[in-house]
Amino acid sequence: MTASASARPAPAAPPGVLPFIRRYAVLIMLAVLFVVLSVSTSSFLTVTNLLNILNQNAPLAIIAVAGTLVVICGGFDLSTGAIFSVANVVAAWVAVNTGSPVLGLLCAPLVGAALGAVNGAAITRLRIHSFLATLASSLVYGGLAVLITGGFLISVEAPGFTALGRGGIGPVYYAIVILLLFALLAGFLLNYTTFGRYVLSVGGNAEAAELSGIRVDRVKLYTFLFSGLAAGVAAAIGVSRIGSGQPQAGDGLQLLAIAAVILGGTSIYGGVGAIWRSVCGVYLLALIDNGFDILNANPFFKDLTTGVVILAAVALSAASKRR
Amino acid sequence: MTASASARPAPAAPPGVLPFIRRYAVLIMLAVLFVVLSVSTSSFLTVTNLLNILNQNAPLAIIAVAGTLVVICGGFDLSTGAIFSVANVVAAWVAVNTGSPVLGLLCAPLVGAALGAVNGAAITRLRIHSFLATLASSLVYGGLAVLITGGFLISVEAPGFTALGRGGIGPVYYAIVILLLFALLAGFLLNYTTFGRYVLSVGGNAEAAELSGIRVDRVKLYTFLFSGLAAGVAAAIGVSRIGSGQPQAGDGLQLLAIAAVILGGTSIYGGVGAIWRSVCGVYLLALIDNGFDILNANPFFKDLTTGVVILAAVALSAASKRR
Amino acid sequence: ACNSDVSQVNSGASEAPSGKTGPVKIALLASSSQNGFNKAVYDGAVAKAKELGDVEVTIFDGKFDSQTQFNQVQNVASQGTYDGIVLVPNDNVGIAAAIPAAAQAKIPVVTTLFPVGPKLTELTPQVDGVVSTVAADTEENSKKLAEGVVEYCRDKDPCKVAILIGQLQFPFDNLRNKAYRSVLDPHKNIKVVATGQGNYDRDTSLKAMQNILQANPDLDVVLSNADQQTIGAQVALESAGMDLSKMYVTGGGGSQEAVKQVRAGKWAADQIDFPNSMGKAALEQVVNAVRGKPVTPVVDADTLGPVPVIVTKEVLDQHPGFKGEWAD
Amino acid sequence: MPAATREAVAAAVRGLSKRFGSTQALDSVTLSFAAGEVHGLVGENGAGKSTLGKMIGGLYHPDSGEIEIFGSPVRRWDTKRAQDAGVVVIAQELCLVPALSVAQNVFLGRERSTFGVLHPGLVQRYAELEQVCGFGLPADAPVESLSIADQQKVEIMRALARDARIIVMDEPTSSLTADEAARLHEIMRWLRSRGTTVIYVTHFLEDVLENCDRVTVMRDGRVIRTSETATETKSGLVEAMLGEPADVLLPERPPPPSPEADPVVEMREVWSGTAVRGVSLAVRPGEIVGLAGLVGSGRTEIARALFGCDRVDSGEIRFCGRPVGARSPRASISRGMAMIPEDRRGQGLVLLRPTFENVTLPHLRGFSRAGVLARRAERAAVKELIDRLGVRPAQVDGDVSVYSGGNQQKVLFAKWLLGRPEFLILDEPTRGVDVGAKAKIYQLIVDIAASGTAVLLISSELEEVVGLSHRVHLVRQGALIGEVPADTSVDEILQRLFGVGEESRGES
Ligand SMILES: Nc1ncnc2c1ncn2[C@@H]1O[C@H](COP(=O)(O)OP(=O)(O)OP(=O)(O)O)[C@@H](O)[C@H]1O
Ligand SMILES: Nc1ncnc2c1ncn2[C@@H]1O[C@H](COP(=O)(O)OP(=O)(O)OP(=O)(O)O)[C@@H](O)[C@H]1O
Ligand SMILES: O[C@@H]1[C@@H](O)[C@H](O)OC[C@H]1O
Ligand SMILES: [Mg+2]
Ligand SMILES: [Mg+2]
Repeated sequence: MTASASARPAPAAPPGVLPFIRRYAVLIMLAVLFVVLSVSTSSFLTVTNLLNILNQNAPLAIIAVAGTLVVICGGFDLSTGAIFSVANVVAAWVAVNTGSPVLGLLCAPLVGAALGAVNGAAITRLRIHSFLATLASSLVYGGLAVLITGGFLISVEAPGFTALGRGGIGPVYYAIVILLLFALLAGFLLNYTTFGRYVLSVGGNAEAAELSGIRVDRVKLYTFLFSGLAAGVAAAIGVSRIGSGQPQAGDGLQLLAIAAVILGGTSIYGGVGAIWRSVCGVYLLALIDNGFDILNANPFFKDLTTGVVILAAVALSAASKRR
Repeated sequence: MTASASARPAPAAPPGVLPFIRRYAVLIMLAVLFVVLSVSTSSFLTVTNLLNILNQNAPLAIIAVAGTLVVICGGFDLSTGAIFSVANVVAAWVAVNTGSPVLGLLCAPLVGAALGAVNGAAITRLRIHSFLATLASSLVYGGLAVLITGGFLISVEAPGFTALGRGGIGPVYYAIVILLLFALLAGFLLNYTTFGRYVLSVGGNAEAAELSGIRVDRVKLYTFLFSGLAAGVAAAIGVSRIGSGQPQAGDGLQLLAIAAVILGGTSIYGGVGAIWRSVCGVYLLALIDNGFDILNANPFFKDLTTGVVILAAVALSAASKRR
Repeated sequence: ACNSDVSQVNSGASEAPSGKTGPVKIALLASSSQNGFNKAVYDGAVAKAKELGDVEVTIFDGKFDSQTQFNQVQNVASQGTYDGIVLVPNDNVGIAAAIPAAAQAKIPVVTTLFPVGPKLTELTPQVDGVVSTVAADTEENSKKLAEGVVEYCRDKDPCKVAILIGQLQFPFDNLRNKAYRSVLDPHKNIKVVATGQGNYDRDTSLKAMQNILQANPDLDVVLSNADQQTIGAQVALESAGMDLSKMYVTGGGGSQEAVKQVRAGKWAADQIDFPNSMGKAALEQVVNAVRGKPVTPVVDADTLGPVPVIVTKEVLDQHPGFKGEWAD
Repeated sequence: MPAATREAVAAAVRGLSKRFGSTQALDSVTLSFAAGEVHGLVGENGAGKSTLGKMIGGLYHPDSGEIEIFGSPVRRWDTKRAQDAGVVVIAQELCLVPALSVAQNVFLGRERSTFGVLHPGLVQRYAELEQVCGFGLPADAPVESLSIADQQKVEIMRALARDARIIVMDEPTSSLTADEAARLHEIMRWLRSRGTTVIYVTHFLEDVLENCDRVTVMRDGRVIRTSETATETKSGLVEAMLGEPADVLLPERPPPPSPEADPVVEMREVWSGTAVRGVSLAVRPGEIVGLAGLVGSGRTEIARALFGCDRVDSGEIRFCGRPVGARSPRASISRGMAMIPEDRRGQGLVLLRPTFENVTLPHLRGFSRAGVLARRAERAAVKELIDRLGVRPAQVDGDVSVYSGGNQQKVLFAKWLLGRPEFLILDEPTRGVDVGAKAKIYQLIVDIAASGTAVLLISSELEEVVGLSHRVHLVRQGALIGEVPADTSVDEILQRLFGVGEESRGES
């Protein structure tokens, strides 16, 4: 019976350089890019620039953080961009029509969570794949956002409306603080709560989770709700920053967020992943953007470079992955 | 499109109405929409309009047809839009610089196939998931397209360049003929050749396929090559139709194509699916577009309607799926 | 409010001790770098920079995304590398929120094509930091374009019009559409039978026009706000066997192709933009602001070129040398 | 049903029916399970045992009929409610969360928490449970790194962790070795002593007779009879299962190959990864060579190295006297090798594809010209083969995903018999297969060898290995520790496998 106890140490991080590289590929790429930019130009490594990068991408990072839970749970949320759009126009509309900026901004997360819950309900009730379900719902939500505004944008003049997006605690923008809280919350949920355990198990093997008495549908629904909530929070920051709600505000965010999650190294098949990975993914993409801007590089090469960096990161993380 | 594919959809087909609905959901939705449009307006059910619809969406359908093989094989090609862009600017460039429209148009499929092969090689050599690999390569290819044109559009004056896109056999556009041939070819490949069988089995269980002596990597590579080829063929039609190559010509095509494939009912997990399904998926979306234009309906509602129709089709195909 | 803004701008400019004397670096924030119109703005700016000497222009890719551009303004403002900004805004309202950062860093901003701020039709700088607007009155010009349609339709009843608009969710397209309708709708004989979204894209417009023709084979007018769209529509119209010279087809933008088509009598009219000249004018203003020289708060873009804002074949015949300032 | 009325009834089903497409999996089943009994459930593959178990556990919903748990009828039954009511199922197909650790899997859904925040001390809790089970699995190893057998133990522990009052164990011993199965039986007795009801589905009739209080025989979705095991015999059970008397003896081995015949396949001092350490063996035409070892001893890895799935670090593999060059499953197949892997569903079958596609997959070149399939020939060949092997249902385009285990296994045999291999590796060929099918598979193996094919047989059922093989290699920790002749007693083999004394190297 002793012989049977031998566990195979396979994916559990055997020592060595390659496994380390494989595991921390996204972090390594981030560090490399950071160093390269720091030595290339003196404009990069300044407090303002770094705070700007963090701040500018905080809404995207917030969405990616929540999206990580969705992906780990085996899903895909293609509607976060559209939810962002709806939430930001609703926030602006409410702020304008009630005159209360606080009420307006509070509406965004609520609307986001509600639309996320609708996604979750559709996916679990109708038993349809989240990829297609959220693709469809993103069209519906996007349409809603346009209808709410009639195609125009809603400018908010109410004083204080922009405090959330533009203000901060000392030099640190609120957006960064919110992202930090959000990432900590999600990380805590994933690693220290039953909910997180269930997310991991539903994504890892939904049938096994079901067999263990876990309400698979409910867990999935919550991940989509959380993702919608995140999009709503991001929208609150975004709309407050810009000072106006517009129906196409969230266009394309969903793909960036998913790209960042997967670039970070969270498995597209679900079951494994980490919050910090997605945050790294977001800021890896952000550094490329920022680098192009401050290095005065030809923007024609930006997409190409981004593609190559992604490939490099992924290839690194797959380095010598042998059967 | 009728004969093109009779691959078994989802496992077994027990008799009864529900299974029938489930199995032919996309066809049923297509028929319903067709009837609704026919009775709503006399402009719909005319030979010209139907030919127009077929013609307009033929490039997308060609991409979706090949994409079906990729999805069945367990992959995802997010780069077809970018390949379309590269192929269409190369075709225009070659036509302008050699003065030969034929040579230009021939280049498009070749470039497409080559870029598709690069995708396939990257995915199989680097062992990275096709979702991320093609996301990255689409950025690279998109960047290439911009570099080739310098961001400008390349107008082709050469006489005859537009024949492929605008001409036809009698009233039937070449694009429709090409789509038909392409769908028949793909259906034939899938159902009547060893290659098709390998695609199905690799998508169904790559490990079992490998243990059965199938060169899994090669099969995957070929599906991506085929997908690239299709994007190139579509680009040849597109560039000829418009008479000019532009670097953003393919933007967004990849998502539409994948949406159509999955909307058609091909499993996102691979292993099952059919060509005709994807063609139906494309034309289901196309009918909505056409309907809005000829009914002069408020375009604000188009996305919303599209989303609802997708949801309905998918919900139908999942109808009462319960153990 | 406008007046006080202007005075602020002027005082701001004069406050700058005497202006910068050394080399000047300008950031040109294009709405997209991969777009012919923006390229023309850039080329114009570069040409002007050469002319002035000691000025360098860098283009930024706004990816047709308001958030991206917002970030770029912030980045430029915080880096201290650039002395001035020329903007082709994606989102004229939202971007206003980023401008104060530039103002704080004493980086003057010149906007082109569209004004910056909540009011779409107010060209006088609305936001602290914007020193000059190089643009035209979109609403006015759209009305002018539509008036040509009214003229053409005078003896036709019904006169069937299809509008091809970019995307109705873009504020300026919405403004254009409303302007068109405000001119067309009072005329009983004019029937707007279709409104298609062309998305500034040939292929999309080709599809939309084919579909529209299906329901309305006897179309008289295609009122399009963008040349790219009209080119696509033209393919559909011609392959449906329609004679454009008998119809009234418009474009917008003043591209080389548009000018050619109007000269050929295929398109009846085009609303002209002068992106290259706009780039030149914008660069001139921004360099003036940097150097501490007087700045013109509003440069009417319609006056920058040799032709009036709405051109027809007759108008162009009087300007045989005019080719259009951009290629798509 | 005297027993059921005498004691408290833990679970009862009445008129339970379930249909899958055209298959009537359960046909009006009425049955009750007494509190604190170990109740055997036997029947052919496809008899409906798992379906019944899954329904009791809330995984399937009945078409009609009702389920009663501790006297109250259940409505809106699902796994969560079932577990809350104390009903747990160990499913037949391994079903664990790969990336989670052993302990996390064991307590999945039963985590201790305050407001959803997990308590520490999972390892402590695990250690307590491990005291009872004695399986010796490390708490924090990810489950995906465990062998199938070890994963099965995790499944068992998971059920025990739920303090269930009714446990359905669906073939829990199918990949355990005899001693591990014995350990599980001990656990069952301990459970019974605590008043837990165990519903024990298995194809090992001896185990039923030894460990169950009562046994129910099922056939074609119906209950044939329920009786006290004391009154049953193995042959009586077999007859009830199959509906006819049947021979459950091992078939006659084919004659041994002549000793001077050249081996078809040979391994010389092969090392591969950490699991195969200096293995040398040879198999001659018509010979059945067995590999006996404890679970995790490396038998599967030896087979994989041989078949070209895993890299060989050193040593030599020879086929028909010549060293083989390129090694891959594909190359092996083209040389005339074949392997039926231990994980039927994971590595053997493409479940989404119909029977004939699975069977012809490796041989498509023979059924095509210029890449175009000759579908008629293909179907005809498959038809002939599945008829010969008795695959049920005998449809060339049957849906293998819902076939019973035995029939899935037959499809895999068909897949390789179609190619007439010169060398066939069988890794656990009868796992989860019913007695009737088992007998047929034994006969198949013997026939294959008799036709001149060399066979390497791996099985955790030692009776099977010693009863069918001409020679048996003993495997321990990746090395061959000796060779024993046919019909060596199981006890002796076990002694040697566990033996601590130095063994002489197995020569071959
Ligand atoms: N999900 C399903 N879909 C379709 N048919 C099914 C499904 N599950 C089981 N069946 C069919 O129902 C019948 C009973 O299957 P079940 O798994 O209960 O048999 P079993 O007695 O457990 O067999 P085994 O001993 O092989 O495990 C079989 O014919 C099987 O093919
Ligand atoms: N992927 C792997 N990574 C590391 N070690 C492994 C791996 N696979 C197997 N091993 C090791 O190889 C040894 C043999 O495992 P294997 O599964 O071949 O045993 P077996 O005798 O076939 O038993 P089983 O009945 O489980 O099939 C085990 O000790 C295991 O630790
Ligand atoms: O190309 C476009 C032009 O046609 C339109 O009129 O204004 C915006 C430009 O980007
Ligand atoms: Mg079973
Ligand atoms: Mg094994």
